[in-house]
Amino acid sequence: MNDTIQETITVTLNGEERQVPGGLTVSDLLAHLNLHDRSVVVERNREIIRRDEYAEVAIDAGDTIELVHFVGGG
Amino acid sequence: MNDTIQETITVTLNGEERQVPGGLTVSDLLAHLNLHDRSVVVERNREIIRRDEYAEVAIDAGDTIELVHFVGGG
Amino acid sequence: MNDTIQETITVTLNGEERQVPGGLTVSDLLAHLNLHDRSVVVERNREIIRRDEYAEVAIDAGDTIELVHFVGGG
Amino acid sequence: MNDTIQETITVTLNGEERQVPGGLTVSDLLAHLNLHDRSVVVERNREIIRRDEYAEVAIDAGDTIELVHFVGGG
Amino acid sequence: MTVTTERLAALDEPLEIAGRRFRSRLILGTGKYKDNETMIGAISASGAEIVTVAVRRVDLDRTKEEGILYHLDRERWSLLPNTAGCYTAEDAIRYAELGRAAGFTDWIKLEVIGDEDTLLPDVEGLLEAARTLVAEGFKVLAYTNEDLVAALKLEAAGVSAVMPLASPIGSGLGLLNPFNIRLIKSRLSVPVIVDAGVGTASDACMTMEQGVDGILMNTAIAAARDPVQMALAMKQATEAGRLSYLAGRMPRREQAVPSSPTTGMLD
Amino acid sequence: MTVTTERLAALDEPLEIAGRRFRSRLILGTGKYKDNETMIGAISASGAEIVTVAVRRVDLDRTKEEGILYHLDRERWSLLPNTAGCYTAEDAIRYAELGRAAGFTDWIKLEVIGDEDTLLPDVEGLLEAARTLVAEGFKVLAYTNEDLVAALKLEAAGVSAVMPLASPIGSGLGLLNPFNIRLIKSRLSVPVIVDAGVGTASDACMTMEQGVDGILMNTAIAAARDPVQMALAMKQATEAGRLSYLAGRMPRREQAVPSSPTTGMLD
Amino acid sequence: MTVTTERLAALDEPLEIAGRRFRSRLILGTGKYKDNETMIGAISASGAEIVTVAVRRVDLDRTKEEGILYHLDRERWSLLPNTAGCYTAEDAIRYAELGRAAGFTDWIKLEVIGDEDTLLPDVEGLLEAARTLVAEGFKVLAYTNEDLVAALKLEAAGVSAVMPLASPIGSGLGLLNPFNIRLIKSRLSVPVIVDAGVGTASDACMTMEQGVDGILMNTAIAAARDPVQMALAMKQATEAGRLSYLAGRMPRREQAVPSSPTTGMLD
Amino acid sequence: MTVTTERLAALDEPLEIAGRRFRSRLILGTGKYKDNETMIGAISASGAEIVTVAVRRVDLDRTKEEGILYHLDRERWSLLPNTAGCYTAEDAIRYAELGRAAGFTDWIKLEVIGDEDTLLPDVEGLLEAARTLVAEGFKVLAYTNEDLVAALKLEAAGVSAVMPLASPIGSGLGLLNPFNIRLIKSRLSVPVIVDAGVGTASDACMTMEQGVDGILMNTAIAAARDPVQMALAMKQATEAGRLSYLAGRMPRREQAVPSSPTTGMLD
Repeated sequence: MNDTIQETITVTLNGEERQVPGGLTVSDLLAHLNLHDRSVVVERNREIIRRDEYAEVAIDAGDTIELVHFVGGG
Repeated sequence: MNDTIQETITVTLNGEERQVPGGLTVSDLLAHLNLHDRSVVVERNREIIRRDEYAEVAIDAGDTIELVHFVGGG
Repeated sequence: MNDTIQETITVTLNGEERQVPGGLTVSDLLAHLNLHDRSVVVERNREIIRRDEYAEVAIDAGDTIELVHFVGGG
Repeated sequence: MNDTIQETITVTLNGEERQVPGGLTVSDLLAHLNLHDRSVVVERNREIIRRDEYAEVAIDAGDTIELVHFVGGG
Repeated sequence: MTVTTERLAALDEPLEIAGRRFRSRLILGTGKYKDNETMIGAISASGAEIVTVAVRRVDLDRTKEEGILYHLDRERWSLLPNTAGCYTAEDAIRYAELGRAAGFTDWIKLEVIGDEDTLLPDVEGLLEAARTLVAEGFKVLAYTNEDLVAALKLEAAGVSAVMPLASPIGSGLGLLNPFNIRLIKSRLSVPVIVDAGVGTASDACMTMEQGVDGILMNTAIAAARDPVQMALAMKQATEAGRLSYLAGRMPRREQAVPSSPTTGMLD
Repeated sequence: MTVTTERLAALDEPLEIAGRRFRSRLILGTGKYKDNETMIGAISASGAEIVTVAVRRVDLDRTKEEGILYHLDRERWSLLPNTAGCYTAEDAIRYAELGRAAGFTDWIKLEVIGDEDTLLPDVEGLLEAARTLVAEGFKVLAYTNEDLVAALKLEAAGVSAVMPLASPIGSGLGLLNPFNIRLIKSRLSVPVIVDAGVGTASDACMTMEQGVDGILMNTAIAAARDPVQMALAMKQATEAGRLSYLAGRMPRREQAVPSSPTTGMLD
Repeated sequence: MTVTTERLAALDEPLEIAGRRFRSRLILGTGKYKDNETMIGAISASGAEIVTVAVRRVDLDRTKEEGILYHLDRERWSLLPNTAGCYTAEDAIRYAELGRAAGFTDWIKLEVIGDEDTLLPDVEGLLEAARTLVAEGFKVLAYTNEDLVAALKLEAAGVSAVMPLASPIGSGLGLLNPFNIRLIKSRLSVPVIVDAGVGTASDACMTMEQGVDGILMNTAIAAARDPVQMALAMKQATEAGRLSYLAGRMPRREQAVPSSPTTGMLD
Repeated sequence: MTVTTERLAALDEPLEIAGRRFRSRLILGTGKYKDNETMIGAISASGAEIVTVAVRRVDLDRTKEEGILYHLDRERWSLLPNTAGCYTAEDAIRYAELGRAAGFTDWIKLEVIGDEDTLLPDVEGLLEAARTLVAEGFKVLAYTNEDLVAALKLEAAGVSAVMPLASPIGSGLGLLNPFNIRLIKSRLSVPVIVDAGVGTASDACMTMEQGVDGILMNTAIAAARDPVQMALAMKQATEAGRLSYLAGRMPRREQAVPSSPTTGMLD
């Protein structure tokens, strides 16, 4: 995440509108949310982002992002 | 039931001590209890009294009398 | 069925090749098969023929005809 | 089993009449039948003979003897 | 009463108990109805020809209250006194004799109960009482366990009918052990009448399909939401089960078999 | 026909399918009878008002042999053609159209079979065919699995009745899954008619006690030792189960409850 | 023997009969095995600590043939003689005394049979024999009907265990009447061991889930295609049923309940 | 883990799904445990080698809360993601892809639910999703109805296992239709694993005795009074049922057969 001043943008994160800094990559976003060390799957605008793309794929204003993981289930 | 004055005697009627006039026959007793027109079976001191004996059999003090009939049952 | 001499044609009747007189209508065919008085449904080349068309619809060589009715069933 | 000459007697052994030497004790009988080394229960004339009596109890003519043991069962 | 019952008469022999013949294979208890009118309505709808009654003390303080005979037309229904509530052979014999002394019948529905919570029979006491009552000339219909050996001994004792339970009295659990009931029926000559436990019409129908001669019930009707309607249902179900037994059911197959022809299909 | 049935008319509303009302809740198949006389006798005894028929080729070599219509009084019984033997939606639609073309009815008992050994339905094909036939104006009575979701989709597709099976066609295994049948009935508005698998009268009685609207059967009657008598048994059992359902059964209790008074016992 | 059994020891108290404690809740019969090697293999695999034996005449013509004791390690298995084949109390008492006289045990599996075809118990004779044998100092384990009242009387008579049947001896019909077995267990203090009728592992498992203290079986193992393997299955099933009873099963629900969260779904 | 399981390895071939082999025939769900410690204890006790997990949103407001992977040792247990909560093929496919993207497995427990109250499967949607996911290279284990035709179509679609239900998810009603389950097993080549509805150990044992390859359960263990103990019971019951199936049960007989010799009786 570069250190120049950034304006915040609005994205839909897990169903809720949230303000996040502009210009983030997926990696940045996970770090920003303290999820960088977690095995989280990222879906951006209904498309799954591969792990090895986290560093390139940018988050844009208006994006719909889903962050999912495994929970107990039958 | 003769009309001379009678003293009452104590009998056990369906499990309860009761005073009844002395010198009664079974027929008298049923009449006395307004049961003469009912098909009631009479047991006196654990012996069943036949209908045709009602007029002769006397009720004595201390007798244990059971008066039973049919009720609804399965 | 007109009375001029006719050559026979071959049709598939209920799955079997059969010779029938040429120039028959459906009505003629049913009569020819002694089925005219029976409530039979006629399918010609996979198309159901309405009763009121029996007199017009002609049977051509090579036709596939199914003649069905109701039988006992569960 | 003493060694003087003995006549045979008839006893009922497990339901069958058998000839056995006279003057036998229960122990003798078991030995005679090659059952001395087996855990067999002896009933004589409907009375169970205790193991420690085998050497004393004599078999008499006409005795009914049952020799039983354990077999497989549910 | 219904045409069906008349047809039944042609299709089935009557039920014969102690030399008397009955058209209905249903025997009804008269207990636990909310009122006498409902009771009479239910008994009528059921087509029953025999009804059971209990022997109890007259209530001396409410002598206006009449016994059940005041309500039951004795021309129409045969009475079957019971020994309900008796826990020993001696008590059961006493109640049986009181019932007979009423002068209507020498039949007795013999119960010797062994346990208050379940009202299950005491086979030992039952056999003792049955032997005595038969010797005294009673026609004994014995309420018993689904116990073949007890049933065989009751028959040997001379009872007029053996009445094994389907499940405990008033439980409505239905026929818990069809195997035992079938077994008992297959081995006895006297009528086998299943007594107690039937809860609904299909229980009655399935019970009759085991081949038994009849059913005795009370609570299933008296405690139904609509007793009169349930009584009619029980009549129908008992007749249906009997007819089905006589008609001979189709064989069960784990393989399906088409009901429509497999030939004559189109190309 | 019987007094009981007349009483039933007072106690129960009629069965309504596709706007038509019927007194009998039993629908009979006409297959597998040893002769037509037995078939007519059985249908008459059953009280059924609707009978199913299959669509098959005329046998051109024995034109003397008449179709079943020669034997069935169409004033008395409504015909319900089926699509038995069809393994695809396309075939089923073809047979349905042929059945309708006979000119008697636009009702169709829709079967789309998925397996030859068990004759179990193909839910996918069934839904496809049902949607098409409803669009073509047929009144569809759909033979289906004891599958709630399929039943809900059939209702949504506009069928006139949903007909889940009790067990495979012709198996006589009875009601294998009462829970599913109860579930389906509880969720649908269109009539639920249990079709196939009933083997004996108690099966029919228990099936009706689940609250369903009717039963369709064939083999249980045709393959009974005495089909006419079994037909009467099935009539009685179906009415009994319906009445029992309406009357409301007693509660089940694991504890016994006496039918005779516990008071008024002697000392 | 298995880790599981060791864990069981921690999870469950031992089975206590007549003051002796056992880890295994399975008692095995020794009859009907095709050979002694199979019998020993099966008993070993089952983990049983008690085995039953019958009392019979020595065959005087084949004295080479040894009794069963020649094969059974008496250090490893406790003997439980039975009175199988006895039809009167008198006979059963005689066989019991012969069994005790063998000098191994004063325990007796008491059978008084009332019917040859079904081998069902004669409750009257059973009670008479039980009372006598208890008075003579025997430890009586009584094979009986699924009859609560008989069970209560046997307990009152002082038997060491009540052993109601699941279904007839050698029938393999399984637990025909779980209700009665549960009932008997709920009312007795002495151990309740289900004897006879278990046919397969799930029968054993379900029987233990009723809360009873143990199971006695013979034919289910001896007549299985592979007796040793079935013996292991029965061991597992008996432990599983016991554990399941102790663990407390989930409540039954006619409504479904998801196993996965209903929240956190995606848009 | 236990000696028994080692013996099992000798007695039974491993369960093979999609080319992988497992010793345990029990698959466990990870939902509804009161805490993670109980969950781990239960899974360990059950001997399961495969556990299911659900795909859900991360809770952004409580990022301390870890996902389940934090608790599950992935060396020890294989993960089987499910599509629980999906009501359309499209949703199920989306969840399946998200599950695969987590990078642990391309296996998916496919659920397409058709009804919220019962969580019963939508066979149409299920087949559509299964065909797509198989084409995408998933190893599909399909939760389905006890519907033979659907099972045959799933196999034809290339699924790795067919998982018919015993009864609705979380109901604990047990194996409602053993006939259908046996039927499905008899006709399929891919493994048949009964999924959902098992409520207690005897349900599991009886289910395995139908010959199926395995059982998937969750609520029966998580909602037991003592989940860890019930997990052990389920392990034992599953092994017992499998062994019993392999050992071959004795024939059922309506006639009794003595376990003790009928010869050698005394006079």
